[in-house]
Amino acid sequence: MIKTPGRISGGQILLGDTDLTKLSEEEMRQVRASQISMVPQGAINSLNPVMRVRDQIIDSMLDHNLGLSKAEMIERANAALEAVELNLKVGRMYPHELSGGMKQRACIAISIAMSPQVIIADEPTSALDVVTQRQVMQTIGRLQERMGSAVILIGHDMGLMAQFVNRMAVMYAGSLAELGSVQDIFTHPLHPYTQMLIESLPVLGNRGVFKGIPGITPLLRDLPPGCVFNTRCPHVMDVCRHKTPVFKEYTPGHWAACHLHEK
Amino acid sequence: MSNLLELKNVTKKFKTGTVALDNLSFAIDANAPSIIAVAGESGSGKTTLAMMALGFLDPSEGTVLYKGKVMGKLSGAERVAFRKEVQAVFQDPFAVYNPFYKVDHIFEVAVANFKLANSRTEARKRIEEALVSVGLRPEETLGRFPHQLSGGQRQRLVVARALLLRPQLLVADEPVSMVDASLRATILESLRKLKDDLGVTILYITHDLTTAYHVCDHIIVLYRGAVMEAGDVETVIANPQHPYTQLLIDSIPWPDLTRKWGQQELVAIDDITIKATQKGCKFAGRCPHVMEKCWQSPPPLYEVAGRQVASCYLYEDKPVLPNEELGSLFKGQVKAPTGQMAHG
Amino acid sequence: MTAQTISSPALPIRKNESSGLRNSFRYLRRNRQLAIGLGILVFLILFSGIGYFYVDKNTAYALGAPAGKAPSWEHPFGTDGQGRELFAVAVYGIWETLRIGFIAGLIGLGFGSFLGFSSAFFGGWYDVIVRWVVDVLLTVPGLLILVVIASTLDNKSFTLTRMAFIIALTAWMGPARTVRAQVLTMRERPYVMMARLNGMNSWGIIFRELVPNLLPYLGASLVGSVTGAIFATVGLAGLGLGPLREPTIGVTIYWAMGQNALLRGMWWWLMMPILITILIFIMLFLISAGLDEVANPRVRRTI
Amino acid sequence: MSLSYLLRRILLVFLIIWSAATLNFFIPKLTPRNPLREKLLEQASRSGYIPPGFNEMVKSYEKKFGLDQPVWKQYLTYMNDMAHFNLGYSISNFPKTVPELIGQAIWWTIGLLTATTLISFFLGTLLGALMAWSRSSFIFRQVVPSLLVLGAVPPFIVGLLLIYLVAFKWQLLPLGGAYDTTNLPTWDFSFFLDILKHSILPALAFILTTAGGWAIGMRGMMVTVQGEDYMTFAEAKGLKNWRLFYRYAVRNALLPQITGLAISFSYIVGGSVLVESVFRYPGLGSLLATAIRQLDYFLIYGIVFILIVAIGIAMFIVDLIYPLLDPRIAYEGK
Repeated sequence: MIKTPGRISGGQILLGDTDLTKLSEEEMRQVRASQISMVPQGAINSLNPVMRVRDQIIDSMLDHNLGLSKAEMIERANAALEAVELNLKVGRMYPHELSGGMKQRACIAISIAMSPQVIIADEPTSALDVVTQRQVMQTIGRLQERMGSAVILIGHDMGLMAQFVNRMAVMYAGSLAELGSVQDIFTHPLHPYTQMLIESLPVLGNRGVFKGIPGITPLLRDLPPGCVFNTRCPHVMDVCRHKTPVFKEYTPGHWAACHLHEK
Repeated sequence: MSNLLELKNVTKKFKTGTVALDNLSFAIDANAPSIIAVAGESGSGKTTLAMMALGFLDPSEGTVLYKGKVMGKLSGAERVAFRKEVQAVFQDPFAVYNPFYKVDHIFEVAVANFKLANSRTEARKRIEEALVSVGLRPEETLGRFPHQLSGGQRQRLVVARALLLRPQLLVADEPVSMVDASLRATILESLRKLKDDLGVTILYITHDLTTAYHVCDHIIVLYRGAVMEAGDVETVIANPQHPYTQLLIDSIPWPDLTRKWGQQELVAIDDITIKATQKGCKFAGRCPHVMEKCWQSPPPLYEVAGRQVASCYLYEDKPVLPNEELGSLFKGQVKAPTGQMAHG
Repeated sequence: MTAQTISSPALPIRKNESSGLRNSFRYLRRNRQLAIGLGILVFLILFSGIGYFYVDKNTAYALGAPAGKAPSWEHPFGTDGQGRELFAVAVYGIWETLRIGFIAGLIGLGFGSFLGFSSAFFGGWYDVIVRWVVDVLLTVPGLLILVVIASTLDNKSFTLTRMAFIIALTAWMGPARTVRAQVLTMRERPYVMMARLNGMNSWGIIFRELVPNLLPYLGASLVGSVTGAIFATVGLAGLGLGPLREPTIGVTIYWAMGQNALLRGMWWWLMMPILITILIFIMLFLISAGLDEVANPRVRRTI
Repeated sequence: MSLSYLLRRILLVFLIIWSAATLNFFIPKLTPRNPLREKLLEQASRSGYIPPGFNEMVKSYEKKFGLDQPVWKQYLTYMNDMAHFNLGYSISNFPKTVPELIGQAIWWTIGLLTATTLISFFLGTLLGALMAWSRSSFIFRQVVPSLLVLGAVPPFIVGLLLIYLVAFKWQLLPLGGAYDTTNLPTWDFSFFLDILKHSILPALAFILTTAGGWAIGMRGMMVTVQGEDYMTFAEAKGLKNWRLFYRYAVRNALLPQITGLAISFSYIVGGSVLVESVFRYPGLGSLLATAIRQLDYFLIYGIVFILIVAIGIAMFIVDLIYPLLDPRIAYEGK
């Protein structure tokens, strides 16, 4: 869903064997929610204020030739509500009657109603309190196991990543910096950006130590040549300023793009 | 006993019926500068507390005292003194600037109204000094409009303004929650310098226990307008006694693979059922240890350890600290944070 | 190690914040509606302003010129059935129409924004009463109130200036409502809290913090009340109320209709006031749409 | 629907009607003389004869506005009359009463206004929605918007222009009136067609000028709504275009339009008075214009009063419908 004037200028997005960039708008629409679904960021405003929650689950099924009867769809919507631990009563309510955590769970119910293969959760809990955040994330985690789907969690909160994900990718200024299992990333970070990111996190113990990353993120339309992180990197070398590092696998499953490790 | 600011049995009800603060008492002694965290989730009343300390809200019941005098009955000169001595840093570092003026406006008005300088050059000099000590270059920031500066710069300007005014109490309402993570350290460091160098007591209002843990000396944990637990920040965070604080700390997503979420099972909250008029302990509905008496009347503050109190009947055998003496916890020698804030 | 050493590079800033005038021109190039609207306004003012010195006012009254002449070199807009030089009527009519509009609009805006400011800022019972009065009066068509007032008054003692004051009676509710709503949202802004922390009092906050930010809204409100006032003058005259002897646009329409201009083949008699009215209202519309864009950049592109 | 909402609305209607009546009572009193009595006598002397029962009429007015009574008593009597729609006699059409005359004219006005307001509202709203919808065709996004300028012009001016072009120059439609006066009104289909033909131009004048306002309002709301999170999420749900447009965007953008409808009655009625008088359409507007020309005061006050009452009632109806469309209002105060 790239809005104009943005467009995908190259590359492929593969879901199984299908290249999503080659699909027509109508085919892509069929893919959305049934195969790839989204858990939105601002759950507070992500539900249509003038529709009941259950109708908002059903209408997306209506538009995806599922061949279900009305009753079966209601059945499925109720199942989705149960899956996110919401009372079935909530299905007949309007969004303004729900609390923040309930709205987020309602959104999750919408996204999982058609058992998609991939669930993209874009900072799904950034507006929620920690306890509610934990409940919501644990709900997503349980559903993921039950349906066997993949969850892509997008976020800036490394704590949430450490608690929730199996594999993670670190991005900086539009490029991949590092990719690996969460153990790899937290115990042996390869990229200096990842290292600094982890060091800047407040942990329990070591009270009062609190580091930042000096400098500011470059503007995406004005990226530095070479490695995009070279303006802030403490280990910057000459090569970093003119040559873009290759994204390579260093140990099995652990990738990074950094000249430091290129021998 | 000279309390700069004191809240006595303060209750705040809003027209909508929500009770933002329920019979809260505590005092801030300006002679023992410290950073006190007021921590809580949304709806805990922490922002109401901040607004009340700043004199922007009146309590529905109870009194707020400034230097021993009731807030509403200050004389003109006392009012001016209060305005100067109790200052704030807000959450949104953009909205505090009037878009019509350059950022200098917030300094100039303060200088003019509180007569901080005798001449324009002296004023300019003092403003520039304040900017430099929060790590800003005056020539890069003054004379600009707020939208021409980054969020970090804007927030540091607000801190610089506090520095210029040398208040006795600074209310910092979520000062870093809208600032880029990489700049948080700088701002928190400036706050700590305010306390250490100028002796400013800081009320650090936050929902984020991790930053509270790193910058504060003391902490008050609020839940739906009532104190759940309070004490030295180190003790409370490392060894929480109240079930609510335990739940909160257990739910923090620590970036630590060895410390996984959810040691404690969650009691599902059906948010609709919690009523504002509930008697007894506010947390009873979600508490895994809830007892019959928890529903009857709110528990007093039990001294569960040295410099740590919890409002919970689980500690009934411990001595009770009278509500209004909550402020006494925050006086005297404080164990300073061990580490140092640093920049990578 | 310490905070002093870091200072993030400043964001790029356009050099040479040039004079306000040049900035305004640059802005007008982007805001075309405002530019065209203001252009028409300047044209109308110049037209009647210059005409004021060169056109004999007497020819704008009945029997001041030969009756029923079609437009020609000698009578650019023709003359009407009662011997008015329509070019002179246009010159004085535009002037009077704009004058009435601005007098009534300014009075309405002044009184309305005073009410809006005070009720939003001080609240309480005062606010409740102001809000109800405004709500009720906004529901009652201003034109009907004016009809009742104007029909009670004696036509002979009616001057155009008095008409402007009467119209101002119905021009303040709109500004009162918009200003109140704006002040209510602005009052809660953190920069107002900041001003209070800086020791500013309520009036200081109103005039130094709020009013400057309200200027675009006040501008748009003024255009709104001027539009309403001009609508009211033209409408009242069209119904035959007010000083019917004066050469105004509305009065000309009244006579053209009453004297069956069309059936008598004098189409120019009716067309002149109609086209001028359309021009005036389009001008006001463009200015208001342009100002709207200044006030709410979010809802850009009004035309 | 919450009771307090309903009560507030009812109170508003009563305040509107009460202020309309009070206005009619006090404005004539603002002049130091007793203009009513003077005008009555002037009317009588102008027509040269005193119609039978005229003295009785004068007396009834003297009773109503009797100067011997204290003002508050006069006011109470007057209010009592108004509450019973006892609006007095028309001076120029004596012995017809004001309610009789209004009764003949009001149906023309209601018919014309209801039809045109509804058409204009739906047409304008639809156009505005299409103009703002990012997937609309070129025509809606580029061409139609330039027609909005028409909304700036007062309806009666456009009416005059239409009269000149369509009725006078091209002679396509009648110049004015509600039906062909050469035919006696008989209630059959051709008469109905005749009425329709006569109402096209006044309706058009009205629709052309008011639809633009609805379109501008709707477009603004649609732009706002399309930026909302729920639109992005709805798109991610893979909904069909028409469902996104209708159930999500339009449905939410429509709510402020409905509020606008309630507020706009004042403008609609104010505008219609002039349109009717331009087209000599036999509704309340033309009646008012005639009354003004003949200085028929009680008729003027009566018409103004009835129009304001009608506006209050129409607003109330819209306010009653509104909570059905917006669940957030319906549950307020529950």
